[in-house]
Amino acid sequence: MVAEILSNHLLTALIFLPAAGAALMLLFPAAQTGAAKAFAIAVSVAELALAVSLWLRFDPQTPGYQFVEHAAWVPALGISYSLGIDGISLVLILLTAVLTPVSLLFSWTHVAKSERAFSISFLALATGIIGTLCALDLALFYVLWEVMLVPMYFIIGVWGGSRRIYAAMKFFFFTMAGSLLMFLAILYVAARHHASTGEWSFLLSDLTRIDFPMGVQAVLFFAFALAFAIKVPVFPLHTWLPDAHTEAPTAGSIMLAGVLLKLGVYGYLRFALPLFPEAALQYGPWVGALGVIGVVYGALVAYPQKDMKRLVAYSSVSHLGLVVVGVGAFTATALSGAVLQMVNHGLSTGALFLLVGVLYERRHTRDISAYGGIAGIVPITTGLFLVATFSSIGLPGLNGFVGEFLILVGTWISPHPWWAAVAATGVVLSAIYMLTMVQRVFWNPLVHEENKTLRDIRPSELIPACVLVALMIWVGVRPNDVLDRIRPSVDALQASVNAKRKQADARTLSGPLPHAFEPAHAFQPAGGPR
Amino acid sequence: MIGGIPLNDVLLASGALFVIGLAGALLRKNAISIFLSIEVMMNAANLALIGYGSALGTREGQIVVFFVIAIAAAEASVGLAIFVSLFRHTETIDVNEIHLLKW
Amino acid sequence: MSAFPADRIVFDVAAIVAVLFAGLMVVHRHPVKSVLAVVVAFFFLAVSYVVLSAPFIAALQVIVYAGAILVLFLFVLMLLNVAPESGAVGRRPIQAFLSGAALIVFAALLLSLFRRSGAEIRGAGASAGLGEIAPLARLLFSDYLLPFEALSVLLLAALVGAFVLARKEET
Amino acid sequence: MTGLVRFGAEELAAVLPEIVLAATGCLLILLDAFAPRMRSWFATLSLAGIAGSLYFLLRAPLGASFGGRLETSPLTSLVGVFIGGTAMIAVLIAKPYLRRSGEERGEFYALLLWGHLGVSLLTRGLDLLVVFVGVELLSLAFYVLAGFFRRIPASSEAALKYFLTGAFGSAFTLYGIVFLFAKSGSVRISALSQVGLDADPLVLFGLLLLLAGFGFKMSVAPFHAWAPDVYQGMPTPAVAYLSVAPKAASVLVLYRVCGAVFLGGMPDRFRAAVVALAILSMTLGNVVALAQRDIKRLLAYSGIAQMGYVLIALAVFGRDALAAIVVFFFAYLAANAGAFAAVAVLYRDETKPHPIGLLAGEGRRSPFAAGVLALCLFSLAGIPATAGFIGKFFLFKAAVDRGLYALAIIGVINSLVSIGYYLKVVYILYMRDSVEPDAPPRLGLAGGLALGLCAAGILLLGVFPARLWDLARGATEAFPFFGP
Amino acid sequence: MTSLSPPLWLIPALPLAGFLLCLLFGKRLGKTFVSAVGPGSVALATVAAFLRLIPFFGGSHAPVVEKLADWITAGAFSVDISLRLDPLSALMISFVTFVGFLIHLYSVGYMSHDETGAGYARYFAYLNLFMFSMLVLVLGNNFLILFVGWEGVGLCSYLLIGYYYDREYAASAGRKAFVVNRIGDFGFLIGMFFIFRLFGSLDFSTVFGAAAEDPGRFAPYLTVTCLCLFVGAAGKSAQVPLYVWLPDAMAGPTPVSALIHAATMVTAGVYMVTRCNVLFRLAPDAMLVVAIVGTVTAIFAATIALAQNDIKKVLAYSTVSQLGYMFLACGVGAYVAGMFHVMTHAFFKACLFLGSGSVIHAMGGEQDMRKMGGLRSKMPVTFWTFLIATLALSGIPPLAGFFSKDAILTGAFEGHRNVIFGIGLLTAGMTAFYMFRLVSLTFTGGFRGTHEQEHHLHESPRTMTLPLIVLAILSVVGGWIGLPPAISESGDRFGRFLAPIFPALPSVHAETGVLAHGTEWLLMAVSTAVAAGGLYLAWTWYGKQEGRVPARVAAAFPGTYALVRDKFRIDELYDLLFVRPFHALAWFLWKVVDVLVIDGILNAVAFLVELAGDLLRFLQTGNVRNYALTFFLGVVALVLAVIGVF
Repeated sequence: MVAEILSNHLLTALIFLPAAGAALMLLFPAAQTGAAKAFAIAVSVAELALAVSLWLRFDPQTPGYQFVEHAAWVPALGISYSLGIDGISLVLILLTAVLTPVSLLFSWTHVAKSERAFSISFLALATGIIGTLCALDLALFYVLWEVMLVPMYFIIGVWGGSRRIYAAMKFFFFTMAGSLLMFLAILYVAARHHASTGEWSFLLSDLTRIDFPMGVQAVLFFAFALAFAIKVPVFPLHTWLPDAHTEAPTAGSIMLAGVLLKLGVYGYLRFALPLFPEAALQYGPWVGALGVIGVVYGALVAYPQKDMKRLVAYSSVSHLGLVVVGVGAFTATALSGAVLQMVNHGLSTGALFLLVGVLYERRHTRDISAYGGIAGIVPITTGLFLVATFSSIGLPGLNGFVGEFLILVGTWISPHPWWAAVAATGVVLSAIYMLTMVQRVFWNPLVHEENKTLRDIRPSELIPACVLVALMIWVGVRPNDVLDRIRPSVDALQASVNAKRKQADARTLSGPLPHAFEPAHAFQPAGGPR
Repeated sequence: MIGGIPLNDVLLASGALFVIGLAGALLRKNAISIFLSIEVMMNAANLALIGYGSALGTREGQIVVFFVIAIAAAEASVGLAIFVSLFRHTETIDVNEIHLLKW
Repeated sequence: MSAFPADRIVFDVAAIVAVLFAGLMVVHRHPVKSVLAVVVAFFFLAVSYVVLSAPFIAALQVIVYAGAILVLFLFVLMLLNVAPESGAVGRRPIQAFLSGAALIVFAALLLSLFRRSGAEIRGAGASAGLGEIAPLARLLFSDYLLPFEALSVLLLAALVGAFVLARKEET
Repeated sequence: MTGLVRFGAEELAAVLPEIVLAATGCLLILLDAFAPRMRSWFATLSLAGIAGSLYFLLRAPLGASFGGRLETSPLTSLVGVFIGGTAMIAVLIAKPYLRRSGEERGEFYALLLWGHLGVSLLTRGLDLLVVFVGVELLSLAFYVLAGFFRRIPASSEAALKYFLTGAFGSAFTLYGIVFLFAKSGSVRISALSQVGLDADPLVLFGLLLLLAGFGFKMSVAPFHAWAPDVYQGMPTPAVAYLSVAPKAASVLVLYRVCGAVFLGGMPDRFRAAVVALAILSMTLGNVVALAQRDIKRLLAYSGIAQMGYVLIALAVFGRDALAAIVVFFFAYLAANAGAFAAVAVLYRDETKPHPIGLLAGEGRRSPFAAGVLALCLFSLAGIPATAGFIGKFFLFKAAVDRGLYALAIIGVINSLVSIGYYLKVVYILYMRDSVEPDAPPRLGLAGGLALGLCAAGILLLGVFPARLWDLARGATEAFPFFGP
Repeated sequence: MTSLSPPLWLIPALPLAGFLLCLLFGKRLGKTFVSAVGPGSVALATVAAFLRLIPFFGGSHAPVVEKLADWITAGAFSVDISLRLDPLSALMISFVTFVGFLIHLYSVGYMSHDETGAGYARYFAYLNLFMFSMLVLVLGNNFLILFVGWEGVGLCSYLLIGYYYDREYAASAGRKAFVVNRIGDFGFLIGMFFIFRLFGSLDFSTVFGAAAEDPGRFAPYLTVTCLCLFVGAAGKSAQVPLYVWLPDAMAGPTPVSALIHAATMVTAGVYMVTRCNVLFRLAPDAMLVVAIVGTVTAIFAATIALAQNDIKKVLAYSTVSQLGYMFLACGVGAYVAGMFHVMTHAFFKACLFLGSGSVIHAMGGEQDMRKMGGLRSKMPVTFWTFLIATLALSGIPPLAGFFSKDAILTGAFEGHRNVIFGIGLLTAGMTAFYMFRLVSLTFTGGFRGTHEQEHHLHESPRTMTLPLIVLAILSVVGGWIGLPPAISESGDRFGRFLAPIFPALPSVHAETGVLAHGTEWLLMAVSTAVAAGGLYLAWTWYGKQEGRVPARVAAAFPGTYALVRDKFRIDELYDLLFVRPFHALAWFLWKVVDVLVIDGILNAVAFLVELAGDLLRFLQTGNVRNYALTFFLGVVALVLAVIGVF
């Protein structure tokens, strides 16, 4: 039975294991918080185990969807419960599965009230996220996409900081605002499919077959892109992020920055691109341009921040801007880089939030000026923080560099090389703001008395941090372990889109740079020799 | 023509009554008068029903009127009871004075 | 027959009086007097019913309406000895203005509607037999049995309701 | 057609549900008068009555009886189940509520049942007279229920306002019926299906008056004004019923009449009017709800807004839309009735108003009720995986399918606004610290049952909507009237 | 490959292991452990390196590539982890490992005063990590691996400059170093992008091979490519305008300055340019730029050095100046000379820094030369080694510096870059001058410091003096492997050794004719004379007359003097031009764009909706007549809308 599920319904198991755990925890007596927390962590670890087995059983060679499941949900409307993953979803799923136990473990000592509900929210969140990553039916996708909001809303609003309610509401509103338009767009697409074929269906594979006139496509693309852009978030729709990150509890910030933001990009890749390729082609440059703006803008705004989490939050804006640039460039290299960079950002920013959390739990302030010179007091925290910092500013040997470099070089060989040129300034800017923070927090003379007695990192904090650092090094040294799994999906994506693009080649491959710049084999749309 | 009576006359009368009742309902202040005006409106309807019924040569008009009158009676009893029970609290049935529930 | 038959005279007079008294009800400040005005109005409506060959309804009108209902009104008025209204319109100018305007528009609409309707319906001459009671009764207890029974429930509900609301407060 | 109708076995079978209701009502009155000690059983008895009437409704032979005045069809059965469910929930809410406020009397249940009878006539009547009597029965019963707590001024005032506006509204309804009668020469709805009527100003006028009258019952702006005040003053269980069942019945009636008249589909100007009402209702309801301090008023305005969504489906005017309405109302039942049930549980003192602030911290103090309330609010807000989302989903799908894009967009913008106040309540529940000193009353079986049922309904319908949709869609296939 | 010649990866791997050991266990296992592991690992690396090099030196100098693994493969882009041993990298690792080892050794003594084991372990961990990165840098077989090392050494320099993290200026200096380097790296990145877009690969042999094969195809775009690369080089090797970080970098411990900021890391730029000589040679304009920047840097830094009083600052600016010299060499096409100077400079500049370190050690941390003097007697070893190194730097034959510097000047002269040659010559004189000023002020005359300082003066321990001696010896003999043809036709073993990395380029017409010996002799004589002149002047002014003349000069031109003493106030200028505007922009974007505009608009919308609600709710007057009216109005409106007026 179980074996059968694990073999044929692995994704279902993956999605509903946390939900089941959460449901079970409702039965726990509210008093026994310890048991509840332990149980939650156990569940999340089991989830991680499942995810790892998924990773191992995933076949990097096949480009299509794997572990596909299909069941009718609302047959009358062709809404189906259909799941499947490709490399892109795979890596994000694994990331989620890693970050969930990390968050829970970190929160072991750091949740003041109603720990049980806290753990439940996180498991529910995991279900939502992973479900979103597996859904191949637009209706199902939308449902899960929205479901995620609720636990996150509670996580921010109940366990957050002083302005938590404002932040929670802002978070909910922004995301809702985007997705509601997308909701209508989905309905429209389905209705179109119904009109043309007489069949109701919300399956991605069916809906991609429709050809929309350019005008319609533009509108629909806008509706989708808006929803995803808000989630990413792309400038100028980013202002919910700093508040949400700052006010959310540490674990919440980890999940938020680690995974939720990625879903914007993921949605763009998985749905917006295949559904509306021409529009994506026509407005892709705008997307990329916004990404570029995001890179510089986020970095600049991050610099003067006084609040550590806020600074990291703006750095996220910058990093995800870079990811968006990669998506906009749409060369195989840049796309792979973008996907990889999502993982990297999840790890490094997650670690940063975690370590900021470590300090916050001791001093109950995130104000940079409240620290300084504590490197000697909390050496381990400092060391880990340094690693995370350098991963985040893209030091070779750590994960950040690989993604960053791939995106930039991939963009450089795209029609828009100058994006890369501008975006590369992020290399300098990130160093400026991150190292300034590091200096003002860890270096410099130790002025505040209360910092002299800071307790260094606890095991329950150290373990998750070390896990993240280990992953950073792993991805930094052996990025191909990840890239190999991404590659076929990226190629397939490109192929599918390029196939639908009218005279795509002419447009993708002639750039502003002189022709002689084009290296012979970068001409291949799927990119590069195997 | 109903007998010798042009339908128009009937309808005009009905319309006049309805509008008058409406005016009363909108302009009077004490609940009873308002309700009274509403009764007038219903009678306007009755008149029109009778008129149409006769004009179309069907009894349904009268039947409906029969029901309306009965309902009106029922409404009256309940309504007046409501006024009374409210009066116990407010000592008035001037609707301008009755705005505990608002906004 | 002549252009101006007797029953038309009767109807018009009755209708006009009814309308006049109804208007009196609206303008009259003193509730009791306005009830009385309505009594008169309803009585004359009954008269017009008669000429519209609906004697049964006429009877109901007098007995139930002019009789029972309005008397009930009077009772309640006495019970609560409601004071005459003072300056009904004056203190609510907006209400008054909007009402007035809307009323005029509405009246105009009704007028125009009735004109065409009155013109287009050519009554079937067989209005004579409509007055008899027996067929009415038969209809009530056959075709209209369902609403009739529903009506009984409604009356029961009204009865209980009135009782619930009006009974003395006990424990 | 005037062939005299005999009251035969099939008539009996058809009307048995109503008879059961009426009889149960009478029984309750008698018991209350002569066996007051049995009062604690009244709720159970009423439930039995409703259940019985449902049973007979589902057993009743399909087709029109009483000379085509009473319909028994899959649709009426489905709607019957819906309103029956509403009534049961209301009774369940009423039980502890009345007990607490020392008003546990037979009359309450009796009137509830009779009002329910009226609604059932609304849903089944194929004859404007029956419909009118049904409306009046409903109204009378609820006038009284509004004023049921005579000790409480607010209650009496609610009664007064409901009564005056209600009577006013039914005068218009009646006048509308007159015009329809004038053209068709009969009060049967089917008689309206004559060529040419859909263009006739007189008929349109009548229809509009009906639209106003039933719009009033649905509390659609601008005929909504009574709702907030009445909901606030009325005993909560009654509100739970009034705010759900009659609205559905009214839409159904409107659908019937419009369906009968508009053989060639809804004329554009009429549709435009309905659309205007929808937009006005959504916008006004949502925007004003943002400013509400009293939970019952807030729910009233939310209801106004929700009826705006329903009107979207009326504007779409088709079988899918009708089915969508049915599904929507099942969702609405679970969410709205559930919300009122939670309100009835969470507020201690009926004599006082129900400020939202009082809910602060309940999330931790009475987790179950608060949880259900939150769930209901999310459902009303249309968050996926709840019934509310499903309801909206079908509505908007119908609109988009019909090409009413602007309306749909306004709709979603509105539901974005609505999130503002729904979430406000949620965060007060969970993210504020408690202000009320004494703990909430213990949750009884009945209350718990009501809450549990609603929550279960929300989640079940939210996750497995297929069955209900198929039922609704199938039922509408048999819908008597429709153009081509 | 015999067991005696280890695989290339072992050479960087050993310091890496040392790094991990020190980092993880150093604190717990204490100083002795660290002192063993830190220098030990480097010593082993050195051994490994030489085991590998000796056969290489002997045998054919054919490049060896050892691929370890694929690293990144994505789309069109693919690069692997592979190391390369060819004359250039061989040269580099030879002196990097060796000098590195000496400095590790020196550090054992120098850092001994560090009371906490933690700091000590940290120091050696970083130092080992640096060795690792540096070796990866020079061994890398493609631009990306090179870049890995490139960034790695940047990181280590950041960490080591900020070693005294609780001193704000040290922390800031570290940050400054990293950021400025990053600006260079930005250029480097773009350069790599160009290269990838041009050649579709980042692999050295592929790129250079393709370029050498078909220069015509790529030439037009190589200028910009090379300029971008050079920006990187300028950042790393502290060239104008990016040199500003190096002087501040002296905030780190002195051995660090010796190793990173004199001997090895800062020369990475030169190494990279030389590595890319094929591309540069195909882009003459770029080379001209390199030459000019180098020259300007050389003279500019030398000028500043004239007026510094901090012993390490003088050396720092001297380093900048010498680096300029090396780029000058590259710019005029004398890559061999450039590399030659890189090596010799590594010897004597390391020696100088270590010497100064020994001085500072003795002076208890004092770095101001005006408070020193007469140390010659107190610390003879330091003095003599220092003197030798100074002479070497000044280019006095037959010491190492003479040959390398002379080779550079010759190259400039051969390339008909006369202006550059002239400036180079002048710089040589100035170098001699400020170096001897340094020596005079520090070691001759009477002691000018406080009493307890004088009491505390002592020669440094063996671990410190030993490296000094070794380096001094190297500063003497180091130059003899690259004798100019004039002295011995076959003397330029160095040049011949490096020759393979300068493939002939068809398109580039080699018009650098060989000079007649006479001219060469002349050049040597001139440069020697200039150096000697500088020496003499400094000696007389500062050694004999205790600096009265310069004082008068300074008094005569106070403005100019202040300007020079304040390093031409370049930092202040940058602060004005870049730092402040950056702050302002950031604040503007945050406070105005983010908070005011974006959030402002959104909150405004939200507020307006709420406000509408707050106003509209008052329509609900509570007066039932109004309700009736609204109902009625609604009806009228409906009717008018649908039926209209007729």
